[in-house]
Amino acid sequence: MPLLEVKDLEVRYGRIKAVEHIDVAVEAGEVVVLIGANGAGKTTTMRAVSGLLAARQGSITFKGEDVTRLKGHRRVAKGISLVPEGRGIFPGMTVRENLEMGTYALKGKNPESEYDRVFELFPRLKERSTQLGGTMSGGEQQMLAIGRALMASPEVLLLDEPSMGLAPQFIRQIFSIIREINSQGTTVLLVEQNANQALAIADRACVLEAGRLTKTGTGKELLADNTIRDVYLGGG
Amino acid sequence: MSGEWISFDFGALLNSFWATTFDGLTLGAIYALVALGYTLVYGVLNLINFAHSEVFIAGAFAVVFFLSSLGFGPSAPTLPLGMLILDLVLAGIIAMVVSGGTAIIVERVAYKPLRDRGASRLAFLISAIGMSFVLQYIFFEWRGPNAEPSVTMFRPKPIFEVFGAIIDSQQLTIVIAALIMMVCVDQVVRRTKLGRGIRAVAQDPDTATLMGVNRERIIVATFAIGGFLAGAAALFYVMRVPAGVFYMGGFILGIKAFTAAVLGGIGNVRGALLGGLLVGLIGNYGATILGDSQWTDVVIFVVLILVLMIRPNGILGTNLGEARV
Amino acid sequence: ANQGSSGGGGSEASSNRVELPVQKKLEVSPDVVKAAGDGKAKCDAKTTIAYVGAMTGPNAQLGINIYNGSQTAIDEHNKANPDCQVTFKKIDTEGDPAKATGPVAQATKEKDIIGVVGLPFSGESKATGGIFEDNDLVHISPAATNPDLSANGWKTFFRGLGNDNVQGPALVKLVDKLKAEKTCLIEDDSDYGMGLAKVVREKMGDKLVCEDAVTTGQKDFAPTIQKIMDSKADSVIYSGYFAEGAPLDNQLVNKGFEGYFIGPDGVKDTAFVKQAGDAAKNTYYTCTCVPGDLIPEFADAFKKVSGGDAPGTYSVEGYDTMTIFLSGIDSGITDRKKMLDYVKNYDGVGYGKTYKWDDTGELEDKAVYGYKTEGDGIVSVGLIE
Amino acid sequence: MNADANLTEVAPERDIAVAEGDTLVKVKDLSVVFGGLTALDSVSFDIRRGEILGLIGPNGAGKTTCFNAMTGVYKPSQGSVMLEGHSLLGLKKHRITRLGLARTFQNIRLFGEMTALENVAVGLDARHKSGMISAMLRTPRHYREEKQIITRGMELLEFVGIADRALDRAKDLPYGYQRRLEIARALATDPKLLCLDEPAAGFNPAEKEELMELIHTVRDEGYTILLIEHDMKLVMGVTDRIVVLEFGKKIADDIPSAIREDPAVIAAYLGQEEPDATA
Amino acid sequence: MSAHSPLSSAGAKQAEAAGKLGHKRPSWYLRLKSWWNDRSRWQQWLLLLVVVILAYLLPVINPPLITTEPSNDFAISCFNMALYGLVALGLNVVVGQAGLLDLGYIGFFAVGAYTASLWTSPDSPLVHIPYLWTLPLAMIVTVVFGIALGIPTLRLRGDYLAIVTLGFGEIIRLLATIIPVLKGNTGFQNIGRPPGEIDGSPIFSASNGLPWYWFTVTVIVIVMILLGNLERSRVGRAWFAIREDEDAAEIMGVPTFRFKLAAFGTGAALGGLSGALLAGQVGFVNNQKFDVPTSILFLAAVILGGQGNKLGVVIGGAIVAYVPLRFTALGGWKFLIFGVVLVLLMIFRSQGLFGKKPKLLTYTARIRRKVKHEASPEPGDPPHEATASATDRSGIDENTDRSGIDENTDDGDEGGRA
Ligand SMILES: Nc1ncnc2c1ncn2[C@@H]1O[C@H](COP(=O)(O)OP(=O)(O)OP(=O)(O)O)[C@@H](O)[C@H]1O
Ligand SMILES: Nc1ncnc2c1ncn2[C@@H]1O[C@H](COP(=O)(O)OP(=O)(O)OP(=O)(O)O)[C@@H](O)[C@H]1O
Ligand SMILES: [Mg+2]
Ligand SMILES: [Mg+2]
Repeated sequence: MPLLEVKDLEVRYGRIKAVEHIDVAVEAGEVVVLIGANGAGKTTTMRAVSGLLAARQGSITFKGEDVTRLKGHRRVAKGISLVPEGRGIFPGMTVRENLEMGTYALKGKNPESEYDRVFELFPRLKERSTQLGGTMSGGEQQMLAIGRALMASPEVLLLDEPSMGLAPQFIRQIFSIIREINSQGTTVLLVEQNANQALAIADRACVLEAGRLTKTGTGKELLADNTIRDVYLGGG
Repeated sequence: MSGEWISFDFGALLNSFWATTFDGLTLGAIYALVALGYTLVYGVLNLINFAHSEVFIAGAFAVVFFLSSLGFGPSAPTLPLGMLILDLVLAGIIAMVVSGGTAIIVERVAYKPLRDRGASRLAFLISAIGMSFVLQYIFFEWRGPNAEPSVTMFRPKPIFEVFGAIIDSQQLTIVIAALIMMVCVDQVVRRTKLGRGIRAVAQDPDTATLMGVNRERIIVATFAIGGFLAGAAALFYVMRVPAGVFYMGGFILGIKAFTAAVLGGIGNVRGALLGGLLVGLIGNYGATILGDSQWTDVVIFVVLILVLMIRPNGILGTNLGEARV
Repeated sequence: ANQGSSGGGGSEASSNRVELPVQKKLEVSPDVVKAAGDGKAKCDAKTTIAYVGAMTGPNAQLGINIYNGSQTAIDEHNKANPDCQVTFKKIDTEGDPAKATGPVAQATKEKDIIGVVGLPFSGESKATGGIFEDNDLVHISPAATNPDLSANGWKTFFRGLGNDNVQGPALVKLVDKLKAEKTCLIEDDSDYGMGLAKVVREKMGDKLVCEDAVTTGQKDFAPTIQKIMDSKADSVIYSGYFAEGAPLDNQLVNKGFEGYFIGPDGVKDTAFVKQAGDAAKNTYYTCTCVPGDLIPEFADAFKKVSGGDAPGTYSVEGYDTMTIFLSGIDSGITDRKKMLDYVKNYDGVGYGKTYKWDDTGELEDKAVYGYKTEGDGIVSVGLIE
Repeated sequence: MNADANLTEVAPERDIAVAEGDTLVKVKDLSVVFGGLTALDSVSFDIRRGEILGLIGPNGAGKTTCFNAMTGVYKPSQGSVMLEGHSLLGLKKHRITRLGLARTFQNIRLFGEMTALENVAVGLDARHKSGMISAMLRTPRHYREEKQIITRGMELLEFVGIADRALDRAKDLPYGYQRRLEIARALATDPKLLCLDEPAAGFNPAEKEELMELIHTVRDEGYTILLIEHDMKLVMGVTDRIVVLEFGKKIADDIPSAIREDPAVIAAYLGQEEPDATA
Repeated sequence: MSAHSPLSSAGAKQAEAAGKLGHKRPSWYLRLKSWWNDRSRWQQWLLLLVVVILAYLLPVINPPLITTEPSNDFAISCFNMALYGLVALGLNVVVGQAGLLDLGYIGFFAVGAYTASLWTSPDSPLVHIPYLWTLPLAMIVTVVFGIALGIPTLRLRGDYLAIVTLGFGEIIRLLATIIPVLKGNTGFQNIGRPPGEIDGSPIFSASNGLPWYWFTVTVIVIVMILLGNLERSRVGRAWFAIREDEDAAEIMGVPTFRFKLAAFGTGAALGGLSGALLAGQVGFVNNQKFDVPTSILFLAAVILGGQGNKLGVVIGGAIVAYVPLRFTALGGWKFLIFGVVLVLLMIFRSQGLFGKKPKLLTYTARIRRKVKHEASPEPGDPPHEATASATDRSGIDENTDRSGIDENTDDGDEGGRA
């Protein structure tokens, strides 16, 4: 049984249908990648899975439990954590307080070791631990957002374009971090425009087009797919 | 008044400086408690809870009803101190419950449905104003235009003298109790999980949800805390201003409290405290220097404008808007 | 007038306070004109007298006192005169000058209305006096006290009570009677309060040791109280309404003030006593109104209309002014012009005073009564002048 | 000003005091300090008229800060920014825009409730003169300007390729369209220098390709461009010259091919080239 | 507030509501709108003319049920409604168009009323001028006040501005009490009126609401035309942009401060004009009623009508004035009911009754033609086309409704000159 399963999902904004008939299954320990052009509905799907948007139709199950009607904050407590598009940094909190928010759902404890782990991954955050989140540079905010999600040690980590706005060197680092946390047992659902690198680490991948799922396969399969190459991999 | 309509008499202030100061602080403590309610709700929802003044006056009505049902009346009762304190604490608790309840009702009726529909900020403001009207005129229809008969809890007794000014038992009770409450709230917001939740929801409601913050519960809790503080303020208000409980009583005090919150930097808990005390002081000083109580509000608003010109986000407020482009 | 003997000499200590004795009885003149008339009146059933003034809003209580008084008169009249059933119409202004023109224009437009009881407040009277004038509709205000009102040259304006120029000196006289030496004058921001204060200030002379002004709606008076206490005054004249007067008196006494608190008719309301609580014990009042509760037959009839409430401030005036119109109708008047003439030339005794007007519409009888707090009520201490 | 016949109006005749290839903007010793942090440390570079200058550097190097200091959002603690020899320091933001410096935002900041065309109109208005009276009484100038908005506004939208959604609310547009609209709106102000802050963020490679073309076309129209971007393929493919920042300091300033080989830049920013698949 | 709401048990229904509700029209509105759009130009003009004539005739027709009599003279009530409409129109410039929250608009209204009083009432020591001159004078004076308030405070954002304006309104009211020449509660009597007599009695009298009403409606029509012109111009666009994102507007070359000041001044001028009109009609001005609750009522009028829509806010103003006049007998209940209505309205129609986005370009018809003409995809178009826009996928096409570009010229401001 998949750890996280999305079945026949449909989400609307008002009367506008953003996605429909989305089926994604993520097995425990996998890295699954969603790719698709702008406006294809990737973010919408992620937000629906994490409970920020309501499913109009379809179901979302996590560890066999139907969470479709569960509120967002309850899903976090169950172990689903999203790094949102646009980062979602609390602008008026310091870097450290932002990280601390990552542990909000954890009952009581506030493990120093988690901070160490994050600071080790992102030394810049340690340097700036008292700077206000809102004044960090674009890339720094992205680090903070990922670091914050890691603080919660989620079972499934949803990442919405984590490489956006990062310097090339850093993008590579992010992908190795993703692999690392995955190898430590965290399941990852990833949305990426950087399809080359994403597909390289993906166990499986799905292609979204205009709100519908058009292709699924292993990372390798899609990497080799010609049409995919043309559009998402930049012919490279 | 006759003659010159404006004249400055600093001598008058010097003569009674300390007495004016202590009194301003007492009044300011009440403003600060109410201002906290504005600031907390503003902090979490970014909106002026216009109905907060009615939340406050609801508590004041509760205090009056409860105390008069206990037999408190126009003259100070002759109760043993312990009994008196017990009665007052009970009255305070009831006021807090009533105000807190009213606050939650306001939230559920006037804000929650709008939030669910993603209404604009102005819509919230108008809805709050509507709710404020509703509550005011419920009180009006129920109790009429006149203030409630006064209940006297105790006659203020001089306790000690500072710089020639007498500080009485009433002032002392109000200031100490109010300060304790404000410190508690400050600590709650700064140190507890609830406080972190409040700040998170304030800054980014969606991301707060992603952190596992139950936004609805945080909002209700914030309104409730604001309500509790307003209830406490109501007890002190009735203590100090016995014939001040009537349907518009909240509105009049509410504007000052709100001014206090803005002066201190709305959204900032310590700012509300500072702003409250300042508004109390400024009003008293201004009225004394200018010779008429009629100047009180003019002076308060002029100072507000001047302060905001120098610090556009209030004394302790920070500006996040321009942080990044 | 029945005055009490003065007590001891000291002024500050409450034990030495002068207590003016309570007036127990009000002599009602045998000639008093009552609404019932002779019972043989005949008139058109459409004949209407209107009350125009506050019925709702924050100032409604005064209006209610008045139109209940008028209603008492109408009921009495219509019961006694089966062939003359006068219609009584109530039109609400909320006591607000900006809102009053609509209702008044409406009243003047309805031709059946040949006389108006109202308007109670000076502001709205100022705003609308011209409309009455343009339409030859006579109106008798049972409560507006601003002296300027009669200086407009309006021929249709009459006042059923003494104006501030009458009450102001009475306040000063009351201070004298109470043997107070140092007085603080506190005024509010109303036309009424400021007008009265002006008169008091002129008459008071050296006794005036401090002054302050407060605003409508104010409930906390710390700076004012500080000022009064600093001045060591033994009496305070509060020139305004009870809504601010009550908390002021209460806070004053809480701060240890032991002198008199003296207010005009705007303060004289049982609500003042309730709100000021024990503090109200120090309070004396002046009023150009007649103590209606000392007239048992009126008080009883009034209670039937009001649902049990005793006559309040200006209830008697409401009755008396209505009675004047009713007697005019009974005498066969059917139009406005004649009614205007009738009122202009009227000379009759009412429950409390004689109604006869000078050219400007001011009453010639300038009776002012003194009152004081007793228990949780207000009782008359008799005529002051 | 340029050859392309049917798009002549996109880059209208403007008086630019400097000739092609000469220094249009001079950034000299620019420093910005936040509290104790020196986000920009004595950075100097020139932008020549007609070129596409890339501004790259690791995250937090100070690129956006440099933009902000140039466009008047932040007050530099030291240094100067000269446009055509005139200092921009201390000028109000809208003045700087009118003088010829336009920008897009790292996080899209469109007027969401306005249509795409209206968004562009706001940009065009920067060059318009009609005020209250003229608008209220509808003077000929008002009509002239309004007509211009329609023709030129539509041309700009067409130019960036989103004319088909000209009448849709900006916030309803797909992400890519919004990015393009930002460029159109900035172009509408008739900039002498167009500053683009990570215009390709969130684009997939195919979309980046198109954007690259667009940037080229904009330049060919006669605009000068300053570009911040992390996508090396795009930067290398489109820029004429690149300035590299690290920790607020300039560490390199050269043509792309030289930058690619610069060891300091590789260490600070690019990292070791390696095949993606094995990352 | 974020447009998204977190998930609740309401589930799908809520998602439906999220974000877009403000722009969902009830079907009557849609139907009316499309019906209107289907009329030809001259039909629209004719209909507008009929509506305007009906508006003028309203007090003469004095429709039963709608009338405020016998409590209030209907013509005077109509004048009050029109006056509130004018006030709302002015406040709408500040709040609805430029997005500046002004809780002290009553202050300008008061300044206007006092200007008229000071220069016409015999109670004032100043030189007296004919009443009609006080109207432009009141506008000038209030603009000066507006600018004097605006210069130091317009740097403030959102609610800080709101409280400062509220303070300003209160200061004006209190100074009217304190400064002796303003005569506090005593007030000014016999304020001037426009000239003209019939049979020896003045046309414009306090008791005759009709001429006042016609006069005010005429003012409203003129103001609406002028404001409509402003709206579809650089100024209107600048205001809207400021409301949307002030920083971005500034960086796009909009001198935001100047335009905010312009909005403030325009609003102030109209507030002053309304105040002077009130002073003239009542003939008496004192310090009452220039209070915060009335100021808030003004704001409620704007939101109720639908900020941004000129005709809408005028109707909003009229409703706010009408309800208490019609239901005088209800006493305090009418405010209670009013409060309930406000809350319900914000819940179910937070854009107000007639909320819509204003049109910001002058040549509305021309653009549509142009866009239609050019929308045909070209060969070189990017593949965005393929990813399909949100609206393309949606079942119902709301685009035309939202675009803000319609053929009609609702206020009749264009055709006359174009
Ligand atoms: N709040 C909203 N209101 C209305 N429509 C929306 C909203 N958010 C997104 N959409 C529309 O829903 C569709 C899917 O958007 P979504 O953000 O999920 O795309 P995406 O695949 O994440 O694109 P990107 O690569 O740009 O992040 C788009 O057409 C978008 O215009
Ligand atoms: N208002 C501020 N207060 C404090 N520090 C700031 C402020 N603004 C920027 N900084 C810091 O200055 C540095 C430079 O930021 P800047 O935004 O210019 O980086 P950048 O080069 O644009 O990076 P990115 O590529 O990540 O967007 C960063 O370390 C950032 O944290
Ligand atoms: Mg996305
Ligand atoms: Mg940046």
